[in-house]
Amino acid sequence: TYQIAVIPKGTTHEFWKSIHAGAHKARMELATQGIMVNVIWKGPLKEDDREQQVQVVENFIGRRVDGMVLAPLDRRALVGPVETAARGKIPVVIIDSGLATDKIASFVSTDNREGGRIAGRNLGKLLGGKGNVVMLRLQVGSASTEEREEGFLEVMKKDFPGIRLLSTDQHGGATRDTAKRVSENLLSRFGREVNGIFTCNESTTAGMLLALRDAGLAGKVKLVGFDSGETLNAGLKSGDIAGLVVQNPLNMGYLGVKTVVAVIRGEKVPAQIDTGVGFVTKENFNDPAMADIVNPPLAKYLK
Amino acid sequence: MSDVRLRLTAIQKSFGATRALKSVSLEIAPGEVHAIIGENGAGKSTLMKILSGAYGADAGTMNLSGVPYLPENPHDARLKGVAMIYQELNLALHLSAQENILLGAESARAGWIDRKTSRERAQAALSQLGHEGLDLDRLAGDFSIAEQQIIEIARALLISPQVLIMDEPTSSLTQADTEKLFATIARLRARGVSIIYISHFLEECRLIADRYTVLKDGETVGSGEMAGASLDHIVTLMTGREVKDLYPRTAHPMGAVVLEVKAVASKPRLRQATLQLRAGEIFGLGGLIGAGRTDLLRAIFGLDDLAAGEVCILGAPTRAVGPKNRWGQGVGFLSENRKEEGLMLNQTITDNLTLTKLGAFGRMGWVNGARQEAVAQRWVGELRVKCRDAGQLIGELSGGNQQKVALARLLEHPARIFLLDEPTRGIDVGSKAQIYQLVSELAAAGKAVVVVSSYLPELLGMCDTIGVMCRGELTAVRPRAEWSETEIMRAATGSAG
Amino acid sequence: MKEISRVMLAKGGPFIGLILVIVLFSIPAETREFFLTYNNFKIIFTQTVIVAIGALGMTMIIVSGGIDLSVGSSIALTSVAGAQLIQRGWAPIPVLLAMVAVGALIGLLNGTAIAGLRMTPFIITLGTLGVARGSAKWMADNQTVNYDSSPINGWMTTADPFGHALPAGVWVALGLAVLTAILLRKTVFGRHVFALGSNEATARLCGIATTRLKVAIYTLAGAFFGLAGLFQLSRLRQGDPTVAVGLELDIIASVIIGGASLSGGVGTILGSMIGALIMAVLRNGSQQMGWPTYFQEIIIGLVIIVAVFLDRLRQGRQA
Amino acid sequence: MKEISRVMLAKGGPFIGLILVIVLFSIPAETREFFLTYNNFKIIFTQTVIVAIGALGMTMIIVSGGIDLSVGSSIALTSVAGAQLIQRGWAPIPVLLAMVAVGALIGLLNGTAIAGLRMTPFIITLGTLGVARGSAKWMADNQTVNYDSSPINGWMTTADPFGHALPAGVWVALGLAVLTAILLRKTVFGRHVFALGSNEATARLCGIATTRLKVAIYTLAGAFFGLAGLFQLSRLRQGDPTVAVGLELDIIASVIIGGASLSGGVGTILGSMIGALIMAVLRNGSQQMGWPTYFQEIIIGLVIIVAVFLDRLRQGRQA
Ligand SMILES: Nc1ncnc2c1ncn2[C@@H]1O[C@H](COP(=O)(O)OP(=O)(O)OP(=O)(O)O)[C@@H](O)[C@H]1O
Ligand SMILES: Nc1ncnc2c1ncn2[C@@H]1O[C@H](COP(=O)(O)OP(=O)(O)OP(=O)(O)O)[C@@H](O)[C@H]1O
Ligand SMILES: [Mg+2]
Ligand SMILES: [Mg+2]
Repeated sequence: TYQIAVIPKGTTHEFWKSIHAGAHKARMELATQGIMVNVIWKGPLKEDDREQQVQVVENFIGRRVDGMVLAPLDRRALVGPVETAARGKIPVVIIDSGLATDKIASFVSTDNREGGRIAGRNLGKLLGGKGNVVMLRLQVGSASTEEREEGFLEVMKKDFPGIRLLSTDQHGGATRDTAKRVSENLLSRFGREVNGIFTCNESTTAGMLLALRDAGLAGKVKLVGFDSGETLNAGLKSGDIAGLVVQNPLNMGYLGVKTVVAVIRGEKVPAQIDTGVGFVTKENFNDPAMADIVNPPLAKYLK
Repeated sequence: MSDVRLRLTAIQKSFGATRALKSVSLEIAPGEVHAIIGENGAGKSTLMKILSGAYGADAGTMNLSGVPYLPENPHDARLKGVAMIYQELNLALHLSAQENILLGAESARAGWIDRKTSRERAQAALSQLGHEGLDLDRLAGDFSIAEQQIIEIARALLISPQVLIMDEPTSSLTQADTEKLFATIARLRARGVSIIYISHFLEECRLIADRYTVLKDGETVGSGEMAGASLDHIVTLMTGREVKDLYPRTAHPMGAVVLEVKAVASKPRLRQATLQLRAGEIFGLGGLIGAGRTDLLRAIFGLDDLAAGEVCILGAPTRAVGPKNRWGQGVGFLSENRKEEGLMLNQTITDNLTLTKLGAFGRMGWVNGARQEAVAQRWVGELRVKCRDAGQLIGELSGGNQQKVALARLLEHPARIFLLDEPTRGIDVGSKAQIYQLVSELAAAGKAVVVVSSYLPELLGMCDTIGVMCRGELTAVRPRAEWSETEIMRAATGSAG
Repeated sequence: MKEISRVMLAKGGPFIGLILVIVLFSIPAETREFFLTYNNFKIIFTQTVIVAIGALGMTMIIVSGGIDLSVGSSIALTSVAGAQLIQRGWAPIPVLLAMVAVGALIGLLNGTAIAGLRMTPFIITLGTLGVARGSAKWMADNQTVNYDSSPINGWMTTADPFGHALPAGVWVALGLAVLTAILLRKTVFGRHVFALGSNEATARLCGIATTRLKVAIYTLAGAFFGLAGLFQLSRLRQGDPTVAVGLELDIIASVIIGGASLSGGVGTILGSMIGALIMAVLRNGSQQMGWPTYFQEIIIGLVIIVAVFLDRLRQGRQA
Repeated sequence: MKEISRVMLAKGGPFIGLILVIVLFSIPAETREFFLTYNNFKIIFTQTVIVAIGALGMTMIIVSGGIDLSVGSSIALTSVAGAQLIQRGWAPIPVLLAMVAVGALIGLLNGTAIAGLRMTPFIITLGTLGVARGSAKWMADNQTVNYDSSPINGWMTTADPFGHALPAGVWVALGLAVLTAILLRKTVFGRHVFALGSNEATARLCGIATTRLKVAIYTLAGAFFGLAGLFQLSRLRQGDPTVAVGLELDIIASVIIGGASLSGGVGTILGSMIGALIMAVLRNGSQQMGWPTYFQEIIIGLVIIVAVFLDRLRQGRQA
């Protein structure tokens, strides 16, 4: 049996539940091929604390797991333990968010920059190429969201000169609570002039959605978010969210585990694996192609 | 005197409005044991704290071995050869005996403690006291009060002082320890150390002192050779004052027994006490500091657990103890320590004055502020409490006025039995008479009062019955007519009979 | 007159502070038009509700000479419990009562340990901080607890965001503040709380059952923390076991800025409410100004120290 | 003999606790083979370094009767400062010295405010907590401070993760623990720290310059916190202004579990180190067992309460 540790950035977002499900999907599939895998799921104690995630990785090194699948909280802070693991011949597959080292087995993720670009293109189109836009960032150091933010800004600046960026430098923080407070204060300041908003992950999107609703701006301001989840899907259906850039977290967890097992078994794997992104709106929400992404069959894999 | 080790001239000291020392002069020779005698609050401790550098004097000069002596702090005084044993125990209870003895004067090389030398020095200091057996490694907090006192004395001896001040060193020592201490004093005297010895046990003073000085209200009222002096003379010097018109009395017939204390004992100092209190009786308790009078009142009031004996209120032994129940049973208590156990310094006069009966100022848990205020105002007027109004914070009042408020709280409470511990401490002469009047009126209204006082004229002036406590025991209970100041003093110092 | 000047000294500090902070943010023309509006203050009030309700309980505790570090965790735990009850189909009022009861239960445990075992509040509540937070995550299975919808969701927001109505939560906080102020000022219980904090030995001597009183204080305060958890739930529309980490420090700071003393016996509800508002205004204003978050932290830290220093001067004057 | 039994009483509790915790995790056969290995303990030791060095300073402060809530923020601030100095090309040793100096400076400010203005340590350091955290974010411009590479990065890790060498940080922590224990036990300074915490009035009457002593204690402790910041930097290979939030509570808990009393005068370095180890072992072990994180939080919370309860029993016996 291979002991595979899967380490998310946190455990409370729905996004991570899908990854967890994907990891188990891989486990089940491998079992049918006679490869036994034990998935150990463990997030950091404090969700936005780099040091805590470092400790989790280290403890898995101590436990001598056979391989790790890691979504690093920070592109640099996790370099130390990951390189230590590499020196200890424990392969680490990075998922979701980049890490500034080449000592990794593979990088399985959404093309985040492209995701940001998709968000930008769609928001630009929704606004007809003019208006005022606010972008809410997540937190400092998170590689995946920073790439989305950059991709979004790139498109905005290049393709939509008629759009004015009101605020792009506020961070929503790691929880829905902090994101909501920051959103409220932003809307209090810019609520009268803003036409479109981009938020870069689940918690910032949820926080902004709540703030928009409380401010009576839901539906009037075009909100393009990132990721899906119960709250966000409901917002999409009710028209409060104009569109969501969705990743395929289930696939990410699935490919993460598959890849690391392949590495352990001495197979060659690509250095980078793209899990794909899409854009959902109210219209295409019920397309069968989207079903697996916006409504992942979590129950099927998580017991 | 030709040879003078220490000379104090016209020392003055005030704390705010209190003039603790008005003008005190003192001369002590090498190898002399000098007793300082005086009532509580006469200024003895203040004088000694000035000598030991804990306080600075407001005026006056000090000379040590012919050179001006002006200690900046206790450390400086120790360097200059003046060591003091404070009246209140001063130990770091979490440190060992050895560490306490050496505190502030550690044997060290470049900051490193020299264990061997330290041990030797601590051991040497203890040997001088005849206590070489004391376990140096035990924590100070594990020792009895008497042993702790030994540790303090050892700390003072450590620096081989020229002048050694002892502020009531024997108040908590056993007879045997006291004798050992006296032997040490004799040895030190032989070595030329000057010793200032403060004690309320006059027999002790007579036993070991060469000379004495009597302080009264911050002034030197007499001094001389111990050998020729009679105790009566000294006691008269200490206490003598006119009492007659100060103690107005209202006739108050005595009724049934309301409080019975049967062979009660409690920690730390109360060894045994028995008394009966009748309605309409004012019962006085005399004695020296540490005699256990406070402990007795606390035991009656249920603040401390009884180690033995029984307290009966209105004829029935009381199961429910604790202050809350006592107030409910109609017993009220005034603590001698108003700062720590009597007043809330950051609350108003009104709040302090009404704390025990808040529920009475309204219904169902509500407090009617106006009525509360009115009651407080009435007492402020009656007792002439000097303040802006009843809304002023207690901490802003002078000590005497604070005491008046604490007393007023008790007088306002509808109690049957009043336990007053040093009720007039710090109160000026004019107001005292008024308080005696109030207490007397309480008795006339059929209430029973127990008064603890260290102020003899007060006891003699206001009480119907007086009991004197000595080292934890209530020894003599007699009607007032059978007591005199000298008698009480004798009983209190254990020299009666 | 003297009474007034005393009140000014005791409460004037925080009040002047609040005015100062508001004026500060109203000066720059570009933010004034957004900052100094009824609607923005509506947001500020709404953001203050949770800290304010927490500060009501904390004021009682601090006035009584204690402290409670477990508030943030209690809020998280009750919000999770509430979300799960909603999932099971409970109606709003039963949910409210249950959450208040859960908060009170945590307070009861704290109070019993502190009074009964005579342990320092700091350490007991430091322990409870971990236990309650862990239990919240346990109950929630380490995830947020989501539910379809509940009328509770509407208690921290209004139907018309530009209307003049304030959310229910603001009114509740306001009403409770008045009630608690009356409780502390006008009832035997309240006066005993002050007596306990001012001088515990005196309180005991004067016939106050200090052990029972302490248990009552922590329990009542716990009930307030449970209610704060309810409004946290209402704001997020989900039970989040990771919410309100470190909120206890904000709440304690509000109470201290409001003029209470950690050594007990001093403190007012009005002051604490102003303290909570000062912090919310600082946060909101600096965001409007586009100031970075670190500015807020530095300023709040300095405000705490300065507030307490003034407090010490005031106390020094008394002695 | 008595000395030994005294030591057992004072330190036996935590030590037995540590053994218990280790045994607990060694029982299940499936984890024993991972848990009870030299390599796993190497990791546990490395993870303990930061809390342990913080606990050295905190022990001194708590023994002296104080408290410091600003440790986490100090660590963040010094780690940012250090990262910026590395960016500017400073060599490791000057960076180390500068970081220790920055920590000592924060301690000096705390100590001066506490001793000079005679304000309670709790509130002063609550203020510093905010100010230092905000300043760290300010200095770092609200981002992590990254640098190419520095030998410092290697101080908390070893070349071969399964080799027998321990990282430099562990040796430093161990060495400092011995030195601090000697400082507290064998020098006049240490003796005075205990005296101050045990009875401040006595300390003053015995000629100890208490004001100066307090400033010295907080400054020295600050230097330790600066060093802890260095190792934090080394671990994350970046200056992170958001690191170590709430770490002060972990550190205080270690010291308390190690037998120190918040009322001062009691505490040992050995105990505090064991306290820090207990918490690290609990974290590591429960992860090895596959227990969820909330379990750790609950257990650590309970351990704090129980440890202090035992401590109170012990003190009760003495009185
Ligand atoms: N720190 C202080 N602040 C204010 N007043 C003080 C202070 N210390 C002493 N006093 C006052 O100074 C006077 C003299 O006190 P002191 O302690 O010197 O008396 P004493 O002669 O030592 O009495 P005792 O026999 O009780 O020890 C008293 O009225 C006392 O209330
Ligand atoms: N040796 C001692 N160690 C510590 N405290 C002492 C000692 N002797 C006396 N005291 C203090 O003096 C106070 C009075 O003691 P106690 O109650 O036994 O005697 P008392 O007769 O009531 O004295 P007082 O004249 O002060 O009323 C106590 O509160 C106690 O704290
Ligand atoms: Mg005296
Ligand atoms: Mg007494």
